[in-house]
Amino acid sequence: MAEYTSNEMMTIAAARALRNEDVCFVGIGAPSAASNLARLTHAPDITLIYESGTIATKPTVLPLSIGDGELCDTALTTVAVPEMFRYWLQGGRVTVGFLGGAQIDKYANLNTTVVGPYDKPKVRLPGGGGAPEIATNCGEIFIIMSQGKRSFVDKLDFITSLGFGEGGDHRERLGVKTKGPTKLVTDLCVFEPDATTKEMTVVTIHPGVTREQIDANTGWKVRYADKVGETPAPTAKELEELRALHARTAKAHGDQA
Amino acid sequence: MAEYTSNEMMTIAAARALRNEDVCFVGIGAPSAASNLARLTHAPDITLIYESGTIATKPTVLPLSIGDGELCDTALTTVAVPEMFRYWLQGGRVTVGFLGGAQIDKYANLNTTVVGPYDKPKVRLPGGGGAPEIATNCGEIFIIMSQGKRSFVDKLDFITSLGFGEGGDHRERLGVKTKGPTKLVTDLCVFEPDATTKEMTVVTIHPGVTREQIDANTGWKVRYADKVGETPAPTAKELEELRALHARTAKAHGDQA
Amino acid sequence: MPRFSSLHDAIATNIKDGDTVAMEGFTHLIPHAAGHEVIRQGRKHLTLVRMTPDLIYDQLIGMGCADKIIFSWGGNPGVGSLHRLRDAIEAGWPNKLAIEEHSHSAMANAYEAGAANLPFAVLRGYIGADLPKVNPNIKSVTCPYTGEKLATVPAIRPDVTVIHALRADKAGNVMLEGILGVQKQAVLAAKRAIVTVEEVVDDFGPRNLNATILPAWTLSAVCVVPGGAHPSYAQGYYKRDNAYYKAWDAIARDRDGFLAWMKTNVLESGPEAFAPHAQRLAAAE
Amino acid sequence: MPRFSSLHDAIATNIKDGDTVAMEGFTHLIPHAAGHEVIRQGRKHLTLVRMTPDLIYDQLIGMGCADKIIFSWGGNPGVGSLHRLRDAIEAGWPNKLAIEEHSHSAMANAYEAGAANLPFAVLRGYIGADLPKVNPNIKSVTCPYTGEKLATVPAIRPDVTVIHALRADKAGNVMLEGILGVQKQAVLAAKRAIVTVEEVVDDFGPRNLNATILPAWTLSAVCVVPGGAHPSYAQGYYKRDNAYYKAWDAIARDRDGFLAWMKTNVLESGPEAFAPHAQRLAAAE
Repeated sequence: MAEYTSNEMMTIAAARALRNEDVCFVGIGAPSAASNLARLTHAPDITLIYESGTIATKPTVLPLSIGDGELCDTALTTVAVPEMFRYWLQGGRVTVGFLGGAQIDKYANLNTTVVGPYDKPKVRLPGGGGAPEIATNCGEIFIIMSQGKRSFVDKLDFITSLGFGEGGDHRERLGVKTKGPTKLVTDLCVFEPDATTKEMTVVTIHPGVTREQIDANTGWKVRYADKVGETPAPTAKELEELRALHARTAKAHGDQA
Repeated sequence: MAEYTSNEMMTIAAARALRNEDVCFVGIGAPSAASNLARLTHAPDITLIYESGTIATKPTVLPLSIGDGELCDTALTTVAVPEMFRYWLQGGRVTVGFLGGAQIDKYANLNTTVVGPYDKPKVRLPGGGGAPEIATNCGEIFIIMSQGKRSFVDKLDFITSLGFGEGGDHRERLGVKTKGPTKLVTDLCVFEPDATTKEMTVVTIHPGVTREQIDANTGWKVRYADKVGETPAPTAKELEELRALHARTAKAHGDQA
Repeated sequence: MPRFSSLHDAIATNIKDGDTVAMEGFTHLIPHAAGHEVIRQGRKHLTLVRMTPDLIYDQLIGMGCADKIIFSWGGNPGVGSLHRLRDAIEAGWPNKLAIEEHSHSAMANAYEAGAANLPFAVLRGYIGADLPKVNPNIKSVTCPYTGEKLATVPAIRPDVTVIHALRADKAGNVMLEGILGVQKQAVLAAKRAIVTVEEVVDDFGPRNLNATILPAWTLSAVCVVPGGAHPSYAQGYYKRDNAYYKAWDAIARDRDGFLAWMKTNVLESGPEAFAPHAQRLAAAE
Repeated sequence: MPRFSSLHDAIATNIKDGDTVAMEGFTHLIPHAAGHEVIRQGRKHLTLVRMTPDLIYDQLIGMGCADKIIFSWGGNPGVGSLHRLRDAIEAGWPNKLAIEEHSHSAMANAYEAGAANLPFAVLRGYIGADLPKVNPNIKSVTCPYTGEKLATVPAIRPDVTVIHALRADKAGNVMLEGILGVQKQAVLAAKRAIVTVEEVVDDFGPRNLNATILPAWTLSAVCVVPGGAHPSYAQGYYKRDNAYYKAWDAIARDRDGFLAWMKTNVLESGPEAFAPHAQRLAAAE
């Protein structure tokens, strides 16, 4: 089997979660790589939407920003940003929202706003952008994040976007009808929410990773499913497509330097 | 001087009220003829907007409907109907709304909804369409209507769109900041609102028309300005342009029969 | 993904008795062929939603398909009354017709709110007008910032929206151009959507980057019906049949004359009857 | 009607100290040249509104032009932080910066409400999120029909909106294409509007019937500034300068380095410096 990095494993595992018939609202960075990898492998007809308004876009290279010209050039059509948020996201037309974040807790609430107090931040992060409404208006949410004690924390300084709140039926009590985060893919493993408590629970571990590693990189006591499997290793085809995508991207961005 | 009909006099007098710099929201029928005549004579740069979404349209022939292809073909651009009503009309971008109506009262309130009770109408008219919001969101309103006792009535069965309500400062009391009907042009004369009472007041009478004729064709006791002038008769140029417009229109509509 | 079907099957599958149905098209692109198919299939008790009922709803109402109409301007544009609509409201023929009446601005906003998955729309509207006295669905909210009172209307969320568009590509994406009306909003506000088109093209080719396109996955059925908007029109294909609109006045004025016309031209006809009209109008240009 | 002017005069005439200014452009068509001109003219105490502050506001904030920022995502897209924005918020350099923070959806809706002359916007938003706890301008209304509680935000009504567009015709009408962002809404929501364009054409020629066009009479000034969006981009003219965005991270990280860069590249420069960037990027394709 080919060598691969933990980051490649993460992107590939995340890509696999997407289905050919999904309409996916794509966040920039890792979600964008995973979504386009899905499109280039098992989900050629997937509809990718970026918040810049591009619908059914098929970029040849990964965009650096959420609104590179490549996204518009290869889209079925491009709508204004208010329409994107009103008719398409809030309109309930998106089956999967694909998010990353700076910090996450065990109920998959995300923080991309501040570390420290809001009024006197230790680190001012970029903020929510589309995430607060992506989190509640998409059919379900996939999250992709590298694990570490500073990012997988017991308590968030700020809830930028809702996961399962305090767990259990908290989303329902807030009047939210969508599923929330059904999958959290990291560089170590894959989490899914427990059916009742909604705590994010490890369901598969990437090849060669140990529970000790996962525990050491998580700021809460990690819950494991009764039957934890092994994440299938990347196939040659997956690795090939992902690396080619990154190579094309580096070349395109480098060309402009 | 050339012969002309009272209907031609009405259209020409109404056209003259429009200025080259106006943005005019055009109703179908007589308002459309008057607005396009203005464009073809003294106001070549006037912006004509139809509620079908066409902005800065320059039709060669008069449309039969509010959305003939001719309007779109000759427009600067065409927007969707919700945008037309939200950004352009409600957005306060229109200086003049040009309306007709089935019935009018002395405060220039209009009825195009029902004759008789609403729930058991004697005559069911088409309804308000754009008029209720045109009446309050345009900078000012021009009205064009043929006079007659059945259309110029003492009391409306139904107020479809607001003129000056009960007169005086009624518009202000309703929170409306626009001017309302500043001109009512008929086949007999031109009315403008009294500065204080807002009752529509005859300011000029068309050539050859008598006060007796006006009184006989109005369902309320007509008020005349202290100094009533004579409406200037149509010029040869005005008549020529209007007749050519009607001839082109008849030919275009006839061609399709 | 491309859900191409016959017009017969699209209507049979997607429109049921008692449904709330919006057939939209603002003068341009009115889905007349689809309206005829609904009449032929004998749908009953529909709530018909449309800003400008036009001939299409005059026919549906006259044939007894509707229990209620939600509308904002019910005339034959530039000609006069819709006689079947008036007869239903004034005399209850062929059945009593409930009405919910709005202004254009309110209806356009209500479709827009429906597309945005909001339960209501806010507008600066109806001030000093009598409609709020007779339509209990016109209410108000107070702005939480300025204290202003603004009118509200409920969002329109049809069971089915039916529109006519210019063309579809082979994947079933649908393009609109010209006078767009409220069609996009009406489709996105609905549970199900049927689109008739003039033609199917291999792909849309070079086009405006912001072309108005409804992706295939927003649609329940796409049906190829050339001329399907007639006597309305399809920009770039054929013009509005203004003479037909004028002729309708006499046809619809009389109940028996109307029924006879409908028997010949609708009940005993089919969607294929529309193409010759379009060809004639296109040739006349 | 065509209000063509130099960028210098457009900014001098239309933007005053203390104004609320929206410079919009969603990744595409960001009006960087206009931002530089505001800095050169030394405007102070501005309230800057923008969904994605980007380098343009990092520069304005770092040069002390702003008292407050209203925004929804303040980063260097795909690169990292906006260091000048962070320094102002975290350390009050060069002055204390008040913030009003929203989500993208809320900001987009707020511009939309502004364009529609409504005092507030309604959205299904902010549920379970902490922003409403720290932003008192996020409130709610109850739907008069369903009883649902929905989030509200005040409409954005800038004193001035500044955008960059592809081209104007000789009459001063302005066309946009590609990623449209919130520019049309931001212009229509504002009291005054300045547009920089890549070029002026005799007329727009054959075009989509629904092309996004701002009529001349909606604009206060139109200025021809080729390359005026750089390092953002103009679809069909030049690409986004992603390398420049990456390089900005190092330039902005250090206060003195930032000031030195601004002196050379902004204070001692002018709008004509933008065209060569665009030419280089266009040639690289």
